[in-house]
Amino acid sequence: MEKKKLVNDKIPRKKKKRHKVWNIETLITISTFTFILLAWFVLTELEFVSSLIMPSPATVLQSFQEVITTGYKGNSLWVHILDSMTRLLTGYFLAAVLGILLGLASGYNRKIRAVFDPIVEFYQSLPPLAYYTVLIIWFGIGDLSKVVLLFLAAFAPMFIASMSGVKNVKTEYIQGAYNLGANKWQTFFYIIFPASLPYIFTGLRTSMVASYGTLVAAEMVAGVSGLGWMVIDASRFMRSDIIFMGLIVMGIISIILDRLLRFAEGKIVPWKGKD
Amino acid sequence: MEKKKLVNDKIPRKKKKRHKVWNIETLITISTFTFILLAWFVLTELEFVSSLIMPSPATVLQSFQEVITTGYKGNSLWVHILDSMTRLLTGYFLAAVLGILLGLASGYNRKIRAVFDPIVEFYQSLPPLAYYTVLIIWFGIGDLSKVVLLFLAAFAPMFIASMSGVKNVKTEYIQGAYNLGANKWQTFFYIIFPASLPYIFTGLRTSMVASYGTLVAAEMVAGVSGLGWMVIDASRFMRSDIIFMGLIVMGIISIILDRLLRFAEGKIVPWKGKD
Amino acid sequence: GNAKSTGTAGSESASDAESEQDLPEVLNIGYFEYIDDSLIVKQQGWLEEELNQLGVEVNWISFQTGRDANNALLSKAIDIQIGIGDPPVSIAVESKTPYEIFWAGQTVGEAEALVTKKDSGIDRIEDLKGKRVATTIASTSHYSLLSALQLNGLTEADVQIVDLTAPDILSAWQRGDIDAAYTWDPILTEILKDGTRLISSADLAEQRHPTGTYGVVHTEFGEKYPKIVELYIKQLIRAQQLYTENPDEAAKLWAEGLHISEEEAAKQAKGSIWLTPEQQLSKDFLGTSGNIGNTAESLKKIGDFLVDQKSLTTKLEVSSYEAIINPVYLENVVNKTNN
Amino acid sequence: MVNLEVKAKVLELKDIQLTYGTKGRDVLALQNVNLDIEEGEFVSILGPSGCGKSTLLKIIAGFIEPTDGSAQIDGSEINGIDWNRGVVFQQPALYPWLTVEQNVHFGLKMRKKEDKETVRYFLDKIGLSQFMKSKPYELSGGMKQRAAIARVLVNNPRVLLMDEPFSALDALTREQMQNLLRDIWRETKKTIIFITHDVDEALLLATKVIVMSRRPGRIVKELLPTFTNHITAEDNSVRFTKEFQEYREEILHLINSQS
Amino acid sequence: MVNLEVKAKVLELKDIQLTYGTKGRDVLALQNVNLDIEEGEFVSILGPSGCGKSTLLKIIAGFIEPTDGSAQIDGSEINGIDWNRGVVFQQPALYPWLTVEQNVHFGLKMRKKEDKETVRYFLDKIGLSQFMKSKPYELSGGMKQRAAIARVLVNNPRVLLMDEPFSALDALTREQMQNLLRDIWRETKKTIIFITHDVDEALLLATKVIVMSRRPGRIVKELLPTFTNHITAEDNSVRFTKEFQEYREEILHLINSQS
Ligand SMILES: Nc1ncnc2c1ncn2[C@@H]1O[C@H](COP(=O)(O)OP(=O)(O)OP(=O)(O)O)[C@@H](O)[C@H]1O
Ligand SMILES: Nc1ncnc2c1ncn2[C@@H]1O[C@H](COP(=O)(O)OP(=O)(O)OP(=O)(O)O)[C@@H](O)[C@H]1O
Ligand SMILES: [Mg+2]
Ligand SMILES: [Mg+2]
Repeated sequence: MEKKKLVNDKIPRKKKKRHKVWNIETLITISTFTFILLAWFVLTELEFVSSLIMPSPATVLQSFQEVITTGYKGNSLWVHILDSMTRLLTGYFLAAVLGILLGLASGYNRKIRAVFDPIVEFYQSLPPLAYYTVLIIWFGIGDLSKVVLLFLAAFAPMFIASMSGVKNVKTEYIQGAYNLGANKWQTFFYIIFPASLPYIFTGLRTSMVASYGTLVAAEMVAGVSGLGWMVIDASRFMRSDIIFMGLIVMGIISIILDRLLRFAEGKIVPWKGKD
Repeated sequence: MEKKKLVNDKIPRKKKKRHKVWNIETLITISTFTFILLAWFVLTELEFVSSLIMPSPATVLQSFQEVITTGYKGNSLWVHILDSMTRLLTGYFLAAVLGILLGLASGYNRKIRAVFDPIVEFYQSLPPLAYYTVLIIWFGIGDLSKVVLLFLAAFAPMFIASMSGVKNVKTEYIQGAYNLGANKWQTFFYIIFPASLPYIFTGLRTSMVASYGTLVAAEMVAGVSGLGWMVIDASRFMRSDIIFMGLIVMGIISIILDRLLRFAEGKIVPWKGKD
Repeated sequence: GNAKSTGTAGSESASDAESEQDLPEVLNIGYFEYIDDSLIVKQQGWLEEELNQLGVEVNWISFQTGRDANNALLSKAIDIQIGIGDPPVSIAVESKTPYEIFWAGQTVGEAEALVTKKDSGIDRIEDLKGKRVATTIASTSHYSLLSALQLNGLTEADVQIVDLTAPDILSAWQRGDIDAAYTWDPILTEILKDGTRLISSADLAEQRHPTGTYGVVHTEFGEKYPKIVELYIKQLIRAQQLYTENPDEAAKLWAEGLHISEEEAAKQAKGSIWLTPEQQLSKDFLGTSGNIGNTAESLKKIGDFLVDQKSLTTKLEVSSYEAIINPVYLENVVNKTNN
Repeated sequence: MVNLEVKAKVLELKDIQLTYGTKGRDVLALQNVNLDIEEGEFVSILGPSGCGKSTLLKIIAGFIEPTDGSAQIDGSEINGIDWNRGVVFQQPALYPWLTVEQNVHFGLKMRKKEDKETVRYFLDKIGLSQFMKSKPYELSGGMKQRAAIARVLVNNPRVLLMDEPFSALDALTREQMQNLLRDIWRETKKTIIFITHDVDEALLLATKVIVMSRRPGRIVKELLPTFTNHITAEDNSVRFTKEFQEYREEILHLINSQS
Repeated sequence: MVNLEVKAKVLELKDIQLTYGTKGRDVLALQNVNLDIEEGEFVSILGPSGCGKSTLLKIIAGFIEPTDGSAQIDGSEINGIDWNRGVVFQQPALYPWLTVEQNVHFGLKMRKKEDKETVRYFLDKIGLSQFMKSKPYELSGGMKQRAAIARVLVNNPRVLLMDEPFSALDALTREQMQNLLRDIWRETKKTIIFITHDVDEALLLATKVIVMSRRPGRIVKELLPTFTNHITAEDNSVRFTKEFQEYREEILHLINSQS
């Protein structure tokens, strides 16, 4: 069996077998999480750590129920989620579109790169927390400055990934396109863009991470709603149960978003590893 | 000339020409920054914006000189830079090594992926600011928790990029390796790893961004030195000149780090776009 | 706020009659989530009651730090901020942020204190030499800590000051990373469970190092809409009255607003000293429009402190601090009610 | 404009030299290559592996510039890539995100000359009608090669540059492809430059056969066979003539003496 | 163990069927393929483009499992990839991060049989000594193919599986390669399975020629020529014998009648 297993991932197999293999992996994942939960349970129940430092699963579950039914500080959990998602996805979406376009353009054309790459290189290095103050002074304390922050966090990874994508496009693909009569723009849209898709999807995923990671920072200032705000607010009142609950909700949402991206990737880039 | 320009990036040209082209790009980059500086100068000098919102280049230059000669709050600028870099690079380096190894392993082996991918997916979504509190509880207020935070920020993008790298390795490369007698591990080290290098480098770059972006958050807690701390401290006292100075220093350092990574990429992955 | 320009634009020194026609569409008020008069006003919806009649919307925005409030005022995102401590105000004076103090409702009492671990062997402030003391930089506690050290013959350099937010102070405390902390409720109550109080802000106030919180208004807004400011002051006075007359009712409101228990709220409320309008207008605090009181002095003291610390660059004259104290609004309210 | 030749000279290579420079080690791939090609010629290039045939084709296609010498098309220096010099690569580089049909349609679409009819026609001719909707990675080696040929043929460029286009095809398919190409050439009077390793193929198709020397590649012989004019789909008996065999022997000898 | 045949049966394919399934459209690539190969046989597979030759080779190599039927090596089911069944791919997949020498050395290194001597020997035999330090993307098409062949030969596997290995080579180089392969086969008595489109090549090398039908691929004929035994580097005159021509005609006829 040994040798056969080795190549599982890369070689077409019979449907039946594949399905079974998938089940084993699901089992492993489930076991992993069960183990983590159990460790958590044991650590807190046996009071190895104080409940302030780490609340027990039971407490967290309880505050979960509470927040679901009565909400947190005037807003239901769904409102918090919705508010966060609106901000996040607005910033992320804009960053994705702009990051992909400018990244591809910069990968493709040296002159465009000469303008944007150093700027992105420069600003990407500026920690969001450091320039958030400046953003607030410029854009106020409303949703605008939050969205701008999330946008900026998501933009740089998207830009870098798209640019790398272009640089890794096979020379033959580009030569071939020109040779078949495609002009600059057509080559860009019909060849460079699809050929860069594997990189773009990697970018979309890391960029989601970057943007999501800034959510708390964004909602920290002058917030009244949002998951990030909820977690920060809870931390001020030492409600570690709410913190943990918030983190778990954020984790689950992020897994869903990531799965959606990966699903899209599978649909859109079926030739992965085959060119 | 038109058509020839189109393919500049992808086709070997005579050395002389290349060199000249490079100069044009450098010129563009220089112009871009000159333009930004000029805009900044004009905006602040003509008092379109108050000096509080945006300090003038002169003020910033002045505080720069000041901080270089007398330091900031007891430490010279070099100490701040050194402290930040030590923290950053320790976390980053560990994250790079572990992220690459686990990412590659997870891309390669479904079972390993089943364990780590969901965990990474889950934790990556947790904004550093949200779980930093927890890290402080676990690792204290010293450098350890800071390094752990920087590590965690850098790890996820590295992991994702390496995993994508493996998934994009040509099937033929892997089949070929087994076929020549490589075992599981050898295929991993001699084939999967080098073939994933273009992705790994993209990961190294985005991961540097992510880690750098967390520097301020990391140094916000119990800080007495570091660039991030300097910026945060200045922001509390509304010293926008120091904030801007700090941001510029951080930007320059990040450009240097990024250039080093790109230089390494050029040396290590010369076959980019050629396989 | 956006001006609703009805008729001619109001002149700089608008009389009551004129300003009635000239009102903003929205009033943005920044506040901190802790126990004070303003929270009663918010919970009761008094301001909304008054202003909605006039067609003005009220928008409450909570901040975590004085820095954020300062920035918000600077970007004109808020018109009024309530409960901001002296260090941020001193910083704003230095950086010429255009706002004025119109209210000095509370001074910090037992709500902030310096606490050491019970069995750390530290009994007196002098013992702190070489120890790790946590506080939140640029807060009232920070200033109080420095004052306490100075009063006991120590300087900042004699101790290791660790900059932590309140929740992080608790974590560091529990891990034993710090030997002492100067902080506020609710963390203060928490660490007092296994700690001893060395000195509190009430003690320091007695030794002429008071700290307090203020209501400030963006200068432009105050000049344009003095009536709104006065209206707000009236509600704050009403809240003070509610607290003195019916502390249980007030505790209930705070408990609701902060999601804590009523007992907790009642206890924490006792940590601050409330100042009546008359006290505020006295020599010890804001003073009167002709004769600015000691608040200017204590703000200068803090400002100078921060300069010594190299946090700020230049020591300013008292006059600069006097310039941002504007008791006129409060005087107008007091005079009107007295008449 | 100065010289008054009547017959249109499509391509003129003068003293072409090409050096690949990689990390200190320079490889001289082409040296002193001189070549004139007239409108409507069917040129076949033969030569030992690694002698610079593909490199020469890439210069004509405008993919690379010669290090020295001049390459002119219609009297003016070759200047980048142009669809009128359509290239079939040695290793088919089809786009994996497009179906076979879309790959073949690509050129027309780019030039805003959408024409599915023509695409279908050529797909049928190369025997891939059934695999129209397949992705390139679902094709066999020979099928990929045929799709790559169709992609360029559909585009109807003035000059066809083909780098070993039939090397992965079986005898029958190969003959069919040869006939297809010859018919297209006859009908449209295209100029075709065709690299092959099969001497018979070169003689059966070309009106000019060029034999190159071992690296650094130079042109050692130009021959002008006429067999292609006498061949029809039904009758290729010329290949059994003595003349054909003589040509064959000569070329084989030329190539084999390169070692 | 039940049957007591004396001659070692290396490979036994029984009723092999293979269907590629992609998005609803199933492609039946192989149907009812039965084939026995004995130790030391040199098997050549011929058949029209897209008929399933590469697919069959991949099954033998263990890259894919048949959808139905059984593929046995030495009496036990083929189970994944093994270096003892060394494959030369139809499209050379050299590792671009390794030099030519490192590529060729790869197998030995992996099997902890480092032996630069052998590597040099084969590099010399295939004529790439000069390009030892080059990267694969600096090679011409034919040079890549030769490097890919050397990579597998150096590894000295028991069974050699070659998918059109000589298709990009010029006549002379091709003949040299054929001689090299025949010599190796004679000396080491390897079992070789060799896909080609060149009927002459098949007859000049193989002891068993298999002709496959158009897709879905089935085996339509097995022939057992012996010409390879009479050929030396100096003398390949057997190809001009009548018998050779008859074989040739028969096979060509078989392939051509597949349309
Ligand atoms: N990965 C795949 N997915 C779907 N179909 C495939 C795949 N690989 C091959 N096929 C189909 O299987 C059939 C046989 O392909 P195979 O590569 O075995 O042909 P072949 O005989 O090697 O042809 P050639 O001589 O052109 O290389 C073809 O019709 C092809 O379209
Ligand atoms: N990108 C490159 N970098 C460096 N050297 C190269 C490059 N491409 C080709 N060469 C070298 O140039 C020479 C000619 O290569 P070319 O591809 O033109 O040969 P060819 O005649 O097409 O051979 P084949 O028949 O094997 O395809 C070879 O020696 C090769 O090693
Ligand atoms: Mg070639
Ligand atoms: Mg094949």
